[in-house]
Amino acid sequence: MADFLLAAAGFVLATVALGLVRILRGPGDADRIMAAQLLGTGGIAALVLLAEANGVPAAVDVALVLALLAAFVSVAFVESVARSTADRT
Amino acid sequence: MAFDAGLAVLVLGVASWTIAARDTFAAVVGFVAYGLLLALIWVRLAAPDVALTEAAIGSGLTGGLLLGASTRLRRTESLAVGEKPAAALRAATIGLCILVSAGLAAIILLLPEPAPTLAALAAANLVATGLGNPVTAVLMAYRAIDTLLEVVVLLLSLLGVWSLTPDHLWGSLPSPHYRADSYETVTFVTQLLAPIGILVGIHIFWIGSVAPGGEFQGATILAAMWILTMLSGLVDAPAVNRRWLRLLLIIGPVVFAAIGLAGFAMAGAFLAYPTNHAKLLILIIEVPVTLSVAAMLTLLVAGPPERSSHR
Amino acid sequence: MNLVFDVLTVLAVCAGAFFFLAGTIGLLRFPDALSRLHALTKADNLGLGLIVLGLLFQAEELFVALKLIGVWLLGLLAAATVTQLIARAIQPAGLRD
Amino acid sequence: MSGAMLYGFCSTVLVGLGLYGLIVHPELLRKILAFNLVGGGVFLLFGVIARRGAAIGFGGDPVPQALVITGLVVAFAATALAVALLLRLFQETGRAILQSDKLTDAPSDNSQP
Repeated sequence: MADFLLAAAGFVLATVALGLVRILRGPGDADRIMAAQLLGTGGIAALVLLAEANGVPAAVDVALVLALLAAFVSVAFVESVARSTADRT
Repeated sequence: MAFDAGLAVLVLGVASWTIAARDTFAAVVGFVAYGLLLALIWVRLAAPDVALTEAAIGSGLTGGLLLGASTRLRRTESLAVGEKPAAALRAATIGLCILVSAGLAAIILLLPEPAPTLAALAAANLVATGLGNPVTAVLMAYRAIDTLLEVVVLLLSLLGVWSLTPDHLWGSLPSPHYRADSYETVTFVTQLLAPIGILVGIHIFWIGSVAPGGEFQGATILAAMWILTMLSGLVDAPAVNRRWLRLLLIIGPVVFAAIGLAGFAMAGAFLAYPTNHAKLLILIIEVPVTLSVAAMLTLLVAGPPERSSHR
Repeated sequence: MNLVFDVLTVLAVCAGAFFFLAGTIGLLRFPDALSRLHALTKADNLGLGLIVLGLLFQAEELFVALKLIGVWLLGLLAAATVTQLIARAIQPAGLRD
Repeated sequence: MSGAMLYGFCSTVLVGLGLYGLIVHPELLRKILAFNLVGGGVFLLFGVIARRGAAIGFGGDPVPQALVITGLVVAFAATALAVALLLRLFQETGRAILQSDKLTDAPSDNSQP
């Protein structure tokens, strides 16, 4: 079971890493935030999978903190993008 | 093993992107992703305490801070185009960096075998501290002086930030990503998230005695929630000359130092805890330290005072 | 009983991984930002949700299970916020409000 | 090669990459960012050393792990101070980059003006 979960974590990470190409390509900040959001969710999924696979239950706490701060960073992201577009116009 | 290799390649790719990106905002996005991947690596290295800290401070709080700064500096970016160093200098830099990397790699290859470890010592004295988490024991008992100084460093850097205030604005309000009109979505999310976040912060702080977690991780989450309420405009930042704020900032280090000094009377040395009461004393230190550190982190992100009145 | 739970875990985690794949492909291939947003939400909500569901079958303590559900709910909240705010930000200025 | 060693080499490359960014980027915010990248690499090196010290049921030596936690907090404090200095510089001068002394090519060095 552990091997399967580890493989699943690797698969999810590899997939969302592909999505990171969007950060590279853009074109807009919105796409960059989307790619970061996808990586954040993927990272959280990989963490809960790792928690079970490695037998480190504390990794669920890490995932919890990450999910919490993902929401925080997203708000900061959007606020700062909104601010910079407001500055430009 | 394949998983580790993939993760290592991924983190190197994201790091390269952070260095190579043309747009600073995009580089900061890369940096947040870098922190997230490092948190995963820390779990793989069996260091969940560090993973928590990395996720909270390394990725979350630092990311928020740099995002704010990158938006403020966005207009200056075009000026930097003509300032790229010459190709020869860049090539020399690459050489230097490869040299440094190779040196470090050599050190890793030459690490002594078997690896020296203090794990046995840390475990042997764990009972005396009444704690179940060896990392917390190192932070709060064996090397408590480091942790005391760390809190002092945070306070000093906050003083450094505040000392950048222009004279006429002294005693006014810091301005974190100030927005006059906030989206109602942000207000809603904050109202939902902040109570949950405070609960999770206290949980992470509390379990630190027996499981991964602790005061700095808990304090970071509390700080993030405070910043969130400021971002959404629900709560205004406090003026830096408020007495309650000053008290909140120093209560942690003061209690820590006071109990440290009392160690002379109780156990014969600075920051020594008498047996049987170690855990109680550590708890008495940790609660105010957590509150102070949360306030320091929040105000460090908020920056120096910038506006004289409430919005 | 364990075997049944294991099979359920494998099924749910595989389904979750599939939605991550679908979301990523959508993010890369869809032509405009709004439809890319649509693809993203599938990975966020269903992908993470199904993986958490799969792991719930393996959870030994109630508290761990509750934390897992908490992770998913927080993930949902973050995703919903970002989606909402991005959708607003990329709307043509004239259409706003 | 064990997983820990793999991350060890990863950390050395991270330090090199960060150092390159620190030297080459003229924008000060990018320098701060690169500095944090170096920090991540150094902390990871500590993590590998901690992992090698796994003993008596612990996944790693708790002492280096505690050092890294302290280091992460101090690195944040330093970053916050650097960002505040940078924003103040921007307020005062309208610049956020390191300009070379001469406007011709071949910038002499990258030290602070």
